[in-house]
Amino acid sequence: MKYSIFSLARAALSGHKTWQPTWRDAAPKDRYDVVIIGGGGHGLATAWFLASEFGIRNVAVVEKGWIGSGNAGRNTTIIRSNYGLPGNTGFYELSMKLWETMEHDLNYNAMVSQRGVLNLYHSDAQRDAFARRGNTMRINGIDAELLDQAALRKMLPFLNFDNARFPVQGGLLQRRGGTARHDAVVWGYAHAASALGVDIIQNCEVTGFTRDANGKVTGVETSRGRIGAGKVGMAVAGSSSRVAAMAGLRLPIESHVLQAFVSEAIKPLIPGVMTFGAGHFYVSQSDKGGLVFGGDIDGYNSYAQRGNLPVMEDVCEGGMALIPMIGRVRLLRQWGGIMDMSMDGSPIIDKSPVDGLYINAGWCYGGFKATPGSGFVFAHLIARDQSHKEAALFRLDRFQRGAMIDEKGQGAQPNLH
Amino acid sequence: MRIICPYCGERELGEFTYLGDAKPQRPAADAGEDAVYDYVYLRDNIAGVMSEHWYHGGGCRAWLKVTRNTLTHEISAVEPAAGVGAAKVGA
Amino acid sequence: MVAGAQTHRLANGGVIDRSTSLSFRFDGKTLLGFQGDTLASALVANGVKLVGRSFKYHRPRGILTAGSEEPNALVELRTGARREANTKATTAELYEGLEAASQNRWPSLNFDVMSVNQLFAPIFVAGFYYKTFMWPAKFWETIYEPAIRRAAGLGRAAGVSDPDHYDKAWAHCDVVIAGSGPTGLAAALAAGRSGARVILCEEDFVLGGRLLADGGTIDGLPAAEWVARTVAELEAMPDVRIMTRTTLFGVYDGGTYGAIERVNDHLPVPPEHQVRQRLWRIVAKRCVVAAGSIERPIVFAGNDTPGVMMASAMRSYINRYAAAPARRIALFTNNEDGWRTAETAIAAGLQVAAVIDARPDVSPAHRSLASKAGFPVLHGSVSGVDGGKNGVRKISVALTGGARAEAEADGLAVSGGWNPAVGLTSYHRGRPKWRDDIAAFVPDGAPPGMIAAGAANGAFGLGACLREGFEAGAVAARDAGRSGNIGSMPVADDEAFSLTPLWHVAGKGKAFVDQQHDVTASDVELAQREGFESVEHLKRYTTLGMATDQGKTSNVAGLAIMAAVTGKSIPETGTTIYRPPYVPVAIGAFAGHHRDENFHATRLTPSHQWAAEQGAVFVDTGLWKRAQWYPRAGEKDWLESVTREVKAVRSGVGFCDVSTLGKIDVHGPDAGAFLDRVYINAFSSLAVGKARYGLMLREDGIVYDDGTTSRLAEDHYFLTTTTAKAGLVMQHLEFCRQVLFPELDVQLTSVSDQWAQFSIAGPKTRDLLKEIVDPAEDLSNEGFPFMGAREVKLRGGLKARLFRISFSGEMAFEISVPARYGEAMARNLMIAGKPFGVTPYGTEALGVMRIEKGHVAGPELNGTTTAGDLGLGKMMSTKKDFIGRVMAGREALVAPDRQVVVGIKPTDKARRLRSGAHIIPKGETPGPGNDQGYVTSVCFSPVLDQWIGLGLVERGRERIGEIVRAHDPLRGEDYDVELCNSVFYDPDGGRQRG
Amino acid sequence: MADFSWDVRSPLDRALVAGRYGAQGDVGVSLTEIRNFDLVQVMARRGQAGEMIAAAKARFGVGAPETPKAVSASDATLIWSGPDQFFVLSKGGKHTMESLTPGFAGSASLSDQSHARALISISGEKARAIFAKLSSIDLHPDVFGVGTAAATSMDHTSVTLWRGGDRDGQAVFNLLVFATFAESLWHTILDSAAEYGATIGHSEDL
Repeated sequence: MKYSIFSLARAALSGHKTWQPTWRDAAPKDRYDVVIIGGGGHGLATAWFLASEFGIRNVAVVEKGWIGSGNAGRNTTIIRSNYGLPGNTGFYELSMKLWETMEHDLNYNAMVSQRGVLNLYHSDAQRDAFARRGNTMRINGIDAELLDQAALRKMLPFLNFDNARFPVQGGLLQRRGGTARHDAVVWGYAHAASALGVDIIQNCEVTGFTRDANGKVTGVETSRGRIGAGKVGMAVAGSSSRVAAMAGLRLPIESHVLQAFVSEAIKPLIPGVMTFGAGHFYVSQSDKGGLVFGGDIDGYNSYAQRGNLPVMEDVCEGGMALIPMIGRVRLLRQWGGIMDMSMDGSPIIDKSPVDGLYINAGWCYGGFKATPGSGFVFAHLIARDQSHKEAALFRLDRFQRGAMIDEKGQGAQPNLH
Repeated sequence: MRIICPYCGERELGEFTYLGDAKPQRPAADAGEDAVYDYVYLRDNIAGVMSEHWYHGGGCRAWLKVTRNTLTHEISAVEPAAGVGAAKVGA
Repeated sequence: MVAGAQTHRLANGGVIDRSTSLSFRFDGKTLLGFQGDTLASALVANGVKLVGRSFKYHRPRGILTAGSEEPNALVELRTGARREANTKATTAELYEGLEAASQNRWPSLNFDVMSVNQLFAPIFVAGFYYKTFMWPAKFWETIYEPAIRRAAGLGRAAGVSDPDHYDKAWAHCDVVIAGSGPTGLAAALAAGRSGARVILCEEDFVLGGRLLADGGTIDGLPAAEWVARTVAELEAMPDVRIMTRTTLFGVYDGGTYGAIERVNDHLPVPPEHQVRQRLWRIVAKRCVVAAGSIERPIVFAGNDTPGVMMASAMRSYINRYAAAPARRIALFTNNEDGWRTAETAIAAGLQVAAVIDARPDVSPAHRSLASKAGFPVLHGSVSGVDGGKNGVRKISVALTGGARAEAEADGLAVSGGWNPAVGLTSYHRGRPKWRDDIAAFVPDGAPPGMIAAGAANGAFGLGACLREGFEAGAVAARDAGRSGNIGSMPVADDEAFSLTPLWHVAGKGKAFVDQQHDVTASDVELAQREGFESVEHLKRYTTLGMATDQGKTSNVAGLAIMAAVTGKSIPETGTTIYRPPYVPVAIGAFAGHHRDENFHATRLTPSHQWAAEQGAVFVDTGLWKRAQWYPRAGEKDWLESVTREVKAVRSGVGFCDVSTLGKIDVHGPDAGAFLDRVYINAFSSLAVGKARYGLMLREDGIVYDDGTTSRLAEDHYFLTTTTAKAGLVMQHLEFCRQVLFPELDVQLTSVSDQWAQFSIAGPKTRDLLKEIVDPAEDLSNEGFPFMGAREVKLRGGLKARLFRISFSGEMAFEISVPARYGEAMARNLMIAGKPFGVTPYGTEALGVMRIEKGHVAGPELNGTTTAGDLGLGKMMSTKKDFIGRVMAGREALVAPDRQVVVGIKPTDKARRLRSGAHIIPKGETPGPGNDQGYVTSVCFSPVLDQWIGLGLVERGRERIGEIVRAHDPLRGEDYDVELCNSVFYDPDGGRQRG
Repeated sequence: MADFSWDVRSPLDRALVAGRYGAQGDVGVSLTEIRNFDLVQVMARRGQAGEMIAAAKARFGVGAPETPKAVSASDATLIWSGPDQFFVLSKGGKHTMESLTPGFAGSASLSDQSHARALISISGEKARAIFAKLSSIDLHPDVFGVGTAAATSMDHTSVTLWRGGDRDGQAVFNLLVFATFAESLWHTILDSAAEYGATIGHSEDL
């Protein structure tokens, strides 16, 4: 049933008894043209693009738990394309454009809200770095504005301008940035992919790969049996190294915990997304009213999916330093997701050295905003066996060649990216 | 998290800095580019017990080898890096 | 209502101080309560039923509970800058002058326009917004979303800076105990007696937990007396600490527990020098969770009507606060425990309208109670509630067997059984396990060192709680290594506990599962219909359990209903992941002292005070405050000041405090060999008494840091780092020393704070130095050549270190004196330099001169550049191994088209160059294909009388003289610039050698 | 020729205001800055830990601390500062770089830290309550007895803390903090002490 206010009204007459499942809960078939491992946003988007753009509909998405149970369901919902380096800039803008049409493409309201993303600066050096980045954006056709303190005082009078250890001096604003309802993105892709015939198989954990005599991947072993595949794509943030290891691969990736927090719901207080430039804190306010915020990763390898107290304190210190009016707002809930941190802070979308296995990994904490773009270019790679031009630099061998895409300039130290 | 520094005793996480997997060894000068690439970039990224380098920079400044489970954060052993005890070599 | 009437205050009883009457305001109305009341109990005592409006439908809501699990009675507490949204009236202590307002309503609680939402309820079902608001696309941000946002949210935050202070503290103990009910007190007794260091945390302001409401007999004493005796015994133990108003909210690795102490929330304003709240990090070897259990509602139509209240909460209001939630009470229970409310009501002289019991049988004792008190026992379920914002009027009952009955009552007590408070035990992703006998989840997979006991562990009888608590306390203390005599265990009888699970009474009308988020039983059914069967999907689709109460009263009912519609069992359906904190905690408390100017520490240079007296403008550089420039009267802007400073240096002499550089003593016989491995260039060959510029790479071949290192003795080097990387380089060098090269005999010590270091620069530097350095010291070019470094004596005998190094390109020295002489040094440099017009200069002038000289700094050492990019590739030794050597040779890092450092100047000399402008070939349209680099550093060069800069430009060094575009769309600028040699000033270096 | 005076200035010169601070009434804590001390870091060379300890014994009559302890000699305190290294804290030029170097030649590397630190002594009934806000380590008397030392952090800044001899029946905690952080940390200490009431002073005596 097409979703609209009219279908809602019609369903209301019958007490909403007429709604069908948002997606079909499929059982595995013997074989698919493509099996995508990972029922998160990236995996489901990949399946949808394979079906809708590349005409490959005999596709399964296998998910070890419930769809969206990984980072798609535990992030801070920010979308933006304010990157500064070749490789990233074009890709994230491709993704941003797909966000802008997603809801109509999927017939699902993912609450894409372009309320702006503002990166604050507190020193001349930071301003210069933002100027460089903002100009890169503009040269790539992406909106960016450099605001000074006077403009910010008008726009966000509640920031700590005058009593701060590191006073806000200005910011880089991308008005088209914003937030989207993370779970709805997952459900929307599942809804639309399922409608095109994609099998979404939950509670189906991949335990190994089947390979032919030449070593080519021919399918996956799962907790629900063997599933044959022409090609296998993995989009398993938080488990990339573990799944790759099943194919004998070691990746330039470490897994780290990133925490996120939400406050109690309050009436509208903070207009868009903003990031503190002198500490680890970024924040937006959800439609429901909670302040959704986060900061730095916990800093050590972890698969524990829970955060530590010092980082929670660090984030709140940043919050109070920037926006001292949130002192009495209460932190309601804390959670942790596992970030697959790559060695240069940028993702890997490439064929793996194992024939038939395609890798989509290393998104660090930037995976959510990439969801539609990642799905599109990964589907392109799988369908055409060739990188999409906007993902051409996300190659696995770039570390061997010395062609890193290191926005932060931290080198092979993932916990610093 | 709290780490029992072999010199200082049990201390709070905030006194330590993390580096990462302690297993990779810096290749010899003539090992070649592939060996160094492997050392610098590739990780086992273990889900389970892992040996790691931590620096007690907020304390005695010793580099430590910490054996820690990345699934539970349980720490089972902490020992000093080789050079910390160098003053006692032969002693 | 007459102020102070307290129409619903009982004549006797209660743990309240009737001699201290407190006046407070709710929605502008002045009311009275007593010391010992919560806001909720005072509202109950005043007969207030309507307290708030619900999240989505704006339905009238009252008070459901008497604790921190409250979903409905949320208020804006206090006013002005101290206004706090969503405060639970059930935990807010009453104080004189308290002001509270209901929230999420307009214009008033009684008449809320937004309650029109109830008319749209047929459409506003779970997830409705995912299916609509998509057309037209641009309406989302402009129309739909703003409307939704305005309607959503609950209370209003203050909107201005929080005026109160917070701090954070650490505590250490053997055993920390969460909860001071019978279980917690018994645990504290056993642990304390065995000699353990104990911290007992109680979120309430009175100790005793459920004993405060339910009483009982322990060791033959009335509960209150036993509590008093026990507390006295605990208080006499020096290592037992009792913390009231303190909630243990989280458990973290290594036995660290988070707790929030509401130090002064019970006062109108914190007393002077005191904090509002304190965040505790409690390090404990063991933890006993004695957090009790939470009574759960039964979902039935109209269950959100003000006046419907948890049965145990009614007992709390009646027994603890002597406040009657209703005068004629009906009770709906599915278990034995609920009956206590009927007993309590009768004992308090209130009427019982009826008891509706879902179980097939009722005990003979209760049957006789009913007949004695003259109320009916109705076997069945509540199917509806008549009433509204003014409270309950009538209860409809569906009797077992199909008949219907009614009961007139102004209050309905509900007991659906008890859920152990499994939060703390589940925060390390342990999943609680289901127990059929009590139809509840109990802790399982608790974090290491944590034991749940008593009601928190599913033991609901008083005797059992004491037993489990005492045992847990003893075990915890023993595990922590304490073995003193624990004495005798407190004893009480166990009450029988029987329950027939009942989650949802099907019927007409909205039946709420999550009252705060307005999630109904039919929303749960709809979620299932649409495939959101996983409990996590259910939670996310309906928002069940995501409100400020974190589903404490709703989660289990929600998943039980889901289990029923899917045909699975409750344990198969499972729970969602439990997330800390156990109660919401103010963000300010997590920040503590670290806000405003105290956000981060501040580092001051040794001459800071002197510079401040000179009127210096300071700039934040990392944690440092550095003098940026020294304005003089009449100068119109910073540029004029900086230009003057630069000119003064270039023509005379100036000095600058450069103490912020990292400084490291490198000692030992292998110090030279060590430096050879960490720098790309050789240091073992450096002569004693000489300095050399060194460049360090990361292991990935990218430049890490640079600085000048001097050899002061055969086995002693003095290494300097950039200001930004000082700590990191020390850490890196220690790693090299301790981990990579343990065979080397080398010792490292940071001496950054030991030395005050000044750069003295300009053609008259030597003249100045001669004034201050002992005349016996030879400062001539021969006696102290360029890159010389040695100790010298100053006039008066003080020893200093002198380095002939130059960042400015002028004849220059850096001089170091022990830091406590730093301020005297600055003053003395002013005195010594007076005849030569000495000028103190700041970081801006320093930066101008380094750009004029083409020296790279932070903007060029940006973590992606190679030695070759910086024009320093030739420094890389080919004769030795060093950190980063191999990776630096990768193809893309030595590619000919890399962006490399080059000088840049606008062709129009009047044009201002700005950092961050991009370099585009002339005549081309800017695009990703021709974005060839950017301007990294700029300054106005007084020497060249124009703006100049450095940039990273593709093949830059091959393109000297080429005119390109500086493209700066952010600032609306686009102009021609010339690529030029990066050394703008004195390219052959004659001045610094002179 | 100009006249130069080489007055020393403590890093707490500006921040320290002698007298009462915070809550009036009982004095919860005394904060005393000790000025103008000599502090030398001694680090054993490779394989020379034993020699270094022997050299310390020869010089001070007590062995260098091998665990986190502070050891009192007649005119100096030896404070553990890390594995195989310690500080020599003294007054009046008795143990300076110059005078210590010959005794440790070959066994240890010496580095002058006299000006790199500020020294603050904290005592009084509420001293532990204040440290609870500053320090993550356990200062319970059973755990942190007289002579115990710790290399630790306060406010994300490295410090050396040790417990000296009791004064008036109260524990005395000595704190070496980095000079350039001293003023900032001092304010943090004052904030922590305000609710208990402090008396503030400085002294030239260890």
